Amino acid sequence: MTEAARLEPQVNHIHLAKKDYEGAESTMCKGCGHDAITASIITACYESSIDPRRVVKLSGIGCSSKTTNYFMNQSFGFNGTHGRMAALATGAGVANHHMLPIGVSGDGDTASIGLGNFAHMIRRNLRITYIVENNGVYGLTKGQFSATADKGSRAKKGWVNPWNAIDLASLAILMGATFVARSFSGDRKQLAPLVQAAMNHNGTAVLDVLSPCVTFNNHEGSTKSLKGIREMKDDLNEIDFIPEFEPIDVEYAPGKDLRVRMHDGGTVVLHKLKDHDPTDRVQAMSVVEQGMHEGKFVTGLIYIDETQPDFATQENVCDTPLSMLSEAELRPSAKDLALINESFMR
Amino acid sequence: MTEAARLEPQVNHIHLAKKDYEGAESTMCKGCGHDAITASIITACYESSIDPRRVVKLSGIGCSSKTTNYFMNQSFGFNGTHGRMAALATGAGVANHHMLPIGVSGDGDTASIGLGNFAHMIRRNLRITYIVENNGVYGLTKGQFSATADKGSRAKKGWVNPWNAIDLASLAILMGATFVARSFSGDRKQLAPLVQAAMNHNGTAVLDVLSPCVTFNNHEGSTKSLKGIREMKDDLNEIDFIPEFEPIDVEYAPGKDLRVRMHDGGTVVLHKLKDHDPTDRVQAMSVVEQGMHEGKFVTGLIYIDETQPDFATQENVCDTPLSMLSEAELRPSAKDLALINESFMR
Amino acid sequence: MAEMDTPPVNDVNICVATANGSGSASSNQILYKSVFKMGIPCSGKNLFPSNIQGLPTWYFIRASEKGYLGRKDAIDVMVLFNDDTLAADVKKVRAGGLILYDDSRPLPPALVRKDVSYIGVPAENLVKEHIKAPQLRAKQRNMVYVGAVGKLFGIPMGIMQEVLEDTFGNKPAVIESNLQCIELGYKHIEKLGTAQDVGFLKAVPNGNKHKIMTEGNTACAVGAIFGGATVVTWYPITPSSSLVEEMIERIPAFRRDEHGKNRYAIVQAEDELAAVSMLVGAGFAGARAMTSTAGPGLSLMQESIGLAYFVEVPGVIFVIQRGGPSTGLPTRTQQSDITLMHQGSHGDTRHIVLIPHDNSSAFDMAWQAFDVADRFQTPVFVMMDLDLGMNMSLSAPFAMPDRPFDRGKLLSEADIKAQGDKFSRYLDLDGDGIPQRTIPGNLHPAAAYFARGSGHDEQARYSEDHIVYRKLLERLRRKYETAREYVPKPIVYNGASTGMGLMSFGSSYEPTREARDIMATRGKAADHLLLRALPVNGDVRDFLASHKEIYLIEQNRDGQMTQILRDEFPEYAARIKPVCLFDGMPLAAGDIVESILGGN
Amino acid sequence: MAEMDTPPVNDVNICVATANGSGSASSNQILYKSVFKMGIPCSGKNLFPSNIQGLPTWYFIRASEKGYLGRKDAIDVMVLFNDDTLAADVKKVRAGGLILYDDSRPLPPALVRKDVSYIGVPAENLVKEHIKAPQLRAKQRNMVYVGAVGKLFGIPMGIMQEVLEDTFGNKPAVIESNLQCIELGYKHIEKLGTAQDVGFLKAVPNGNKHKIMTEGNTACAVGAIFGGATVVTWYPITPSSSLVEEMIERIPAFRRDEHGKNRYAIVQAEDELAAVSMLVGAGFAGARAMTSTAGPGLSLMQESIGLAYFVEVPGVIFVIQRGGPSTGLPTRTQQSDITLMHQGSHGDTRHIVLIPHDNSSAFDMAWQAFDVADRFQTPVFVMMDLDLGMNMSLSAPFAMPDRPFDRGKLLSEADIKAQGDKFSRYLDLDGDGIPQRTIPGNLHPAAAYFARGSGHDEQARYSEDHIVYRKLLERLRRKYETAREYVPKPIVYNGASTGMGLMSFGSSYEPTREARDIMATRGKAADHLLLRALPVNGDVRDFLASHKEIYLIEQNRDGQMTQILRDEFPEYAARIKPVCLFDGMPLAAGDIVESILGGN
Ligand SMILES: Cc1ncc(C[n+]2csc(CCOP(=O)(O)OP(=O)(O)O)c2C)c(N)n1
Ligand SMILES: Cc1ncc(C[n+]2csc(CCOP(=O)(O)OP(=O)(O)O)c2C)c(N)n1
Ligand code: SF4
Ligand code: SF4
Ligand SMILES: [Mg+2]
Ligand SMILES: [Mg+2]
Repeated sequence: MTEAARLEPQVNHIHLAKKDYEGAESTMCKGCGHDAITASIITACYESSIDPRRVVKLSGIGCSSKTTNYFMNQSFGFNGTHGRMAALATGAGVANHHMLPIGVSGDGDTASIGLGNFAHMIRRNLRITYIVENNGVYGLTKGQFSATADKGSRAKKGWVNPWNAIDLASLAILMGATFVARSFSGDRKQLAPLVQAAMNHNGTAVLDVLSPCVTFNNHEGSTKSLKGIREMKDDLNEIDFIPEFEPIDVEYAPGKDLRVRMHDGGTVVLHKLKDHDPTDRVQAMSVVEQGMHEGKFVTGLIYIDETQPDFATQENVCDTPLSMLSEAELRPSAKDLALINESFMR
Repeated sequence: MTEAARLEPQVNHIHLAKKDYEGAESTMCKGCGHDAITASIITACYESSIDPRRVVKLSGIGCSSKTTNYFMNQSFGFNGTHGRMAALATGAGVANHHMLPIGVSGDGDTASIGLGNFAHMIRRNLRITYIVENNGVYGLTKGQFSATADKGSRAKKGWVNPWNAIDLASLAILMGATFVARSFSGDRKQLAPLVQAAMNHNGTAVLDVLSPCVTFNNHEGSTKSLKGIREMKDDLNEIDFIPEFEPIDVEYAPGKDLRVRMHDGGTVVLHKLKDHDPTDRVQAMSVVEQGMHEGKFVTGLIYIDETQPDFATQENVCDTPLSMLSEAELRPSAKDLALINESFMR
Repeated sequence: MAEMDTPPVNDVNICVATANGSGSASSNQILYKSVFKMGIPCSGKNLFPSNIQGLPTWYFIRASEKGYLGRKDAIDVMVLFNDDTLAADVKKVRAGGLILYDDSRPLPPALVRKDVSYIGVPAENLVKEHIKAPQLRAKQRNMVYVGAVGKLFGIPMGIMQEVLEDTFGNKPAVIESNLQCIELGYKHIEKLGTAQDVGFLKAVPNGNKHKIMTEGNTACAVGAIFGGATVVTWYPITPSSSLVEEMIERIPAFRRDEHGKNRYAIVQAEDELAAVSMLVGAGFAGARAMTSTAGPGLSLMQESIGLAYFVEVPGVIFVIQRGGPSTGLPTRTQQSDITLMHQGSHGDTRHIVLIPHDNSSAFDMAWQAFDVADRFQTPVFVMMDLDLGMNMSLSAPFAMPDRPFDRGKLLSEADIKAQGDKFSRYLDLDGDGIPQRTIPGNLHPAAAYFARGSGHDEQARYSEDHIVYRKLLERLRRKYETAREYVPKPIVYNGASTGMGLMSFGSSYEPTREARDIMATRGKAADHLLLRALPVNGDVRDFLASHKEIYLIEQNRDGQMTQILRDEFPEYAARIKPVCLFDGMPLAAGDIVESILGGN
Repeated sequence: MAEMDTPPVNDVNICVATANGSGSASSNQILYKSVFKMGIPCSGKNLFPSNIQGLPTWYFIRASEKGYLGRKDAIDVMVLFNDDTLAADVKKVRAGGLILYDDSRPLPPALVRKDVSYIGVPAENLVKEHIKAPQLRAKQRNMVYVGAVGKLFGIPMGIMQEVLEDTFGNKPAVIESNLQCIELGYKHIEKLGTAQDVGFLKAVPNGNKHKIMTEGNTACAVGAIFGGATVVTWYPITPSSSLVEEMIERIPAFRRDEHGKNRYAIVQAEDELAAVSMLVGAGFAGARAMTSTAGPGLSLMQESIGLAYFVEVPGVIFVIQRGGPSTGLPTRTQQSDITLMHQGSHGDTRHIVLIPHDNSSAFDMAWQAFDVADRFQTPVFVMMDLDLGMNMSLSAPFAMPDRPFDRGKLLSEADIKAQGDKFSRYLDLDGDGIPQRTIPGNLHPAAAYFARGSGHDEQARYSEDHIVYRKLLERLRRKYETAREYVPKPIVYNGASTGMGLMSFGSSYEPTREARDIMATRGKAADHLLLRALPVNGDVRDFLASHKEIYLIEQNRDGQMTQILRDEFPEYAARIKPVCLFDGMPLAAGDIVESILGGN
């Protein structure tokens, strides 16, 4: 941190300091993974010189969902109902497709109550950076299993989970997601550039981020404890994101490295650690499956497809945001009405 | 048919005639695929000598969901709300795990509004034969696209579907289903034994059955028309089901054929048409994916795992159905209550 | 009765019994529109099953020179074109009435009543004989009764032909073959020389000159387009689907920009939970957003309706009521979701409900709803029902909105600057309970706020403070009180009242109007108040105060509107007697009269 | 006031301010139970944030010899152990009251009030000095105030030790270190020799002899086990989670069969839509099924509640109300989901609601609810709220059910045989609106039926007939009327009334009882009626008839219960005046008195 701090310029490309990306004071438990993710989001937005006023923060209900309040005070935010953020974002996204939506959800929020709406949002390829702060537990309601808790995992209350975990990354790929990544709250080096890339993706970018709940799911017997995750984490690639306004001067090893130009500008540079091509959907599915099989959390950029139109494009929405259209553009004329009336006289 | 009719005995193993498996008169449109599925269910139950009084029929809302009324009049039935059959069945199944639940749903019912509950039912491996009568359209509300409509498919009203179809077979496998098959309403030879096998499976058996809606989705440009399905259908295997009470006298070619003993009795014999091992989960996922890729509907028994405990077993439910327990078994004694009261005095 | 002597003119009630999916929708339409074209006020009500093909359906065409458009109990003419329901249908026609049936096969003797007359038209045989394409026969058989009825009651062949041409515009083959069948029926009657004395239709020159005929859902669809709806979310459900489907058909004509892009988005959601959440998201983001649903969907929307109320997000929700509870009777009409609209969601809520009573007010309230929603920053319901929404009826033409969009206290960047660069999302500056509002895209540094369904203070910050919370709830209630004077006022129809008052709303209006006239002829003159919105306002209190005996006509079992009024006006609670008619049939004046005065 | 002269005995109201997750839950528990153990009636109310760690929380311990268990507005003693809220907390104590604070650091001078006394206890320093393990210090600091309060108010050290031992049973290390901290506080005060004159606690021999202390959710959990609940479905939500979690803990002791198998299933659903659908499925299949939820969950359950009502499936739904609307204040209390319970779902419904007012009635109604549900074949609500459900309070011990299970008209195979092998699922044989019922597993050939949420006739066949439908709805309403005399009756507390009546229900009962006593001392004697169920019954009408001025105490904004009563009793509607106190704080008698009589 200190080293990075010294190197960091005081303001970014749009003359904002890092603190301009901060939000209200966090009310998470000390050490909660969610706070670390917040920090990575702040870093990512700062580094990418995102204008906070162009961002809409969206979330459901849960500890995780509260965190949209803890970054970017200058952005609009909407902390909705449990499990419906995907649909809320769909409405907000189509109403004003010029805004940049960042959604934060929990594993309960997304994989339990919100599963259906999550799947259908992906199907529509809504433009959004959708971050699941995945701790395998219901934090805010004090420690029940969520649907991403691993089979055999032990809850703080002593209960043992009998059900297989839902893997959000493979589900996202199956549902047609065009950007799927997995990371760990504690790995800011991996997470921040993933968030940067996601924000420049023109479609649904799902980030399944393992994020230990230090209060209710950090004990022996839990697979989503800090220790558990560290042991099981398995990186597919190292990732760099180079914003549009910066020269691409990272090291690049042809064959081993991969460059993807993002639809909305900027470039992702991937240094492969495993033999995995993230543009191959079938491979993407199986690398995750394989990982699970071996008891590993595969992380990194798992799948990317920059060619698909996003929801607003598919809906053929006009350039002016729908929310900004004027009466002149919306209300047909008295003559139009006369014609309609006439048609009802026949 | 005539040939089969001649061979058919008048009554089955439990002395019921086929008409004893019939239900109320169908109100489907003439030629609707759903009626053909009903006929296969009747055949399957008759052939397997299922006692109708042991069956609970469950469904959601839609043309498809109405059809539980059109077979087995002597069974209990519950036509619930749109999309919630999976959860309804979970409650009914745990309340009395001795009953045999047959669920019938539509693609709208399961893949749109019911997706989340469907996925979680599978995760719990609830014992049920879950049949989706998949026509890619909302029949009962007159022809809107469902979530299984293929991209580019044209609706009767002229609209073109911009979204990728949700593939229920691969979703089921991903969610951990222990029995996944696909078939076509028009192929009773394939469908009836699949239903028989499903009924003897001790867990969630998902049958995704393509079933043309002759009224709203049977035109040029629809991929789920009778013609479309016939063209795209691609059989993985031929299937025979031999009930417990019958000798296994079908031809069997080692290497090419596969026998699976079902948990609740009876044996499935598969004659492989493709090189596919339905006990291999990863293969099962990819054979479906591959099919989609090639514009085919892969049919047959796609995946089977007879080793997993079902929901009631996993919940350690006692042998007597919960619904049949007596007051003596349920209400603790006055002494128990005194102890509880005492604990509240400290 | 007098009608038995001289057959009445332009007062005929026809019921057509057919099977679903048999093509009768078109033939009934032709018949209905022909009556309209003759200048006779008329309504066309479809009693259809929750099924696609083969189940019984009945269509009621009522021609009423006096302009009564409600259902009439007494059926003058019964067209028997469904073998499955013959026995019951024969009983439905009034004594002295007429039965028209397909005599290709003889009617079972048991179905022959002495007190009605029978006329046969061998539709099946005629069609078999004259229509070549066998696949057309089943559907076109119904056109034969159109011709027969036309001839019997005096609808000129030319008018039916015109209507056919209007309806099938550019499909000459369809027009031709349909026309052929109509003529078959027409000529058959002509040839028979049969007459009847049940009633006649006689053209009224310019009779419907300033009238339009349409369905309420269409009126709402057009109204919503004129109201500036840009984000339309929906999930199909009877009887609401046609509202959005009409929008899908109509909106492209008005909302394509110069690049061929859409100035709207219509999103078919995966379920109603998503539809309403999308609505809330779009409303928050500043779009004029709407959805349309029926009972089961409304139930599923409850949680997010409370969110919108508490976060103060505008949105318009059309509810086309059907027979509840549960799946109930999806193709029958009721007014039984009132409580769930008005007090929907958990916790204390009070929602604004606009209540059209005909097609022209449905259009008006559809566009107005967007203004009300924007002004009050809250979900606004437009309460429809199947009878209003899916049946053909007459009304005044749609009137061009008389005022520009009211986007309420929506601040632009300049607005914030003008007020000293300050903005507090939930501060009640004006004492009317309505705070100021901004939307994403407003780049003023003070514009952004954090919306949440949990407790919050005037600056939209999280708060659990009990005083902040109480004040917030009180302000929300104040907003509702402010809305009281903003929403449409009731209309009072006073006469020489005997102290009796009738109150109606929505689709109950028309039959209540008729019931009042009937009651007057029976010496029981009553005044009539039409409720047009919740919260109630205007003359309601006076009306209650000045009438000792008040009947509130409701199409539900439990008197849902009565409960609301009794609570609002406890001092008059005992005067308000609910007249609850809830069998799912479109309400008939006769039933109202009978409930109040007793059987004749 | 008199108290200033002789300090009152056993009438002390203590408020402890700490931070969430700081271990204060334990210390408050110890303090509360110690007061109980002394034989003094007492309640312990926790005002906690919707958060896991670090936000402010307050705990109210009220000792009341007279047995008033509601919250008291005037705080006698404030324990300041949360730096974040110091400034506000200092203001909360009444004039003449006492502030106990951690004087490890001096109190900012601005926080020193002249009209209260201050006593310091250097908890942080004491803990730092005496507790070796640093990770324990933060949590155990709170135990210091327990000792200090104990010493100041006269709780014997021995009693606190006993409570510690009861609480931490087999964890001697925990007992020891906690005891050490309590002693640190105790001895510090002892050493200081400080006295106070706010009040004292004095043991009452056998004072709480026939009392138990617990939380309402626990009472419901135990009651449900005694009611024979076998299928428990749930989705976690504050403040209802602890109800099912208590069942999870307790049920194995009673419901393992000889093979170690469970005579129950507790299923954590994926959401409330699933939880309630599972409930309906299990109820249909014949199990005694239940779920437990709060406002947002109740909203999501609406559709299937209507299904259960219309299909006539039994099921018990516990609703632990919290501050609405929307997410609202999840950790505050309200009674604001009444309409949504009583008239929940679209269409006409009327649901049975049982309303406990203390722990012992919560136990009773929890088991009774299963009988009521089975008898009426309908969902039954048990209306709780956060104050009742999650706060510690005294009550009579749970009484063993006085009657066997009532499974209602549930037919066995033999029953069907005995009535001539006939069975009609929806036929009202007895005129009480309640039909007979069978469940899967009944092998009689006539037993099976087809349940559906759509229209159906007496034989459970699909029907769209309007008369069949009207009769069905009328029968359902008749069933509700039958329930009127079956559900718990109100209790009337008559006195020397001046014509004024108070009505209360649920957690409003206790503070209303106290308010009535206060009002009597102010010359305004009132009678008091406790509502215990919907539909209302018994003496309610008489009570309304015999009191001219009636105040209905409700913890909601809009007078939801008032609306129901005004509709049920229109002739008395104007008499019923809602007293709406809805700020989310546990209701205090003082607020009621003030609302009715005005501030003194
Ligand atoms: C409809 C509804 N049901 C239940 C709840 C209670 N609830 C609040 S947060 C939560 C789970 C949160 O879990 P997760 O999404 O994993 O977030 P975390 O707290 O673990 O970050 C639940 C069940 C609610 N707020 N709304
Ligand atoms: C909550 C709710 N929303 C909407 C509906 C209306 N509805 C009835 S059936 C149906 C879709 C049926 O489609 P599917 O499940 O594919 O069945 P199909 O008719 O095609 O067999 C819909 C949307 C409803 N009954 N309930
Ligand atoms: S409870 Fe868990 S998820 Fe919630 S803030 Fe604490 S550590 Fe984080
Ligand atoms: S509408 Fe389609 S799905 Fe429904 S019954 Fe007719 S053919 Fe079958
Ligand atoms: Mg979580
Ligand atoms: Mg379908």
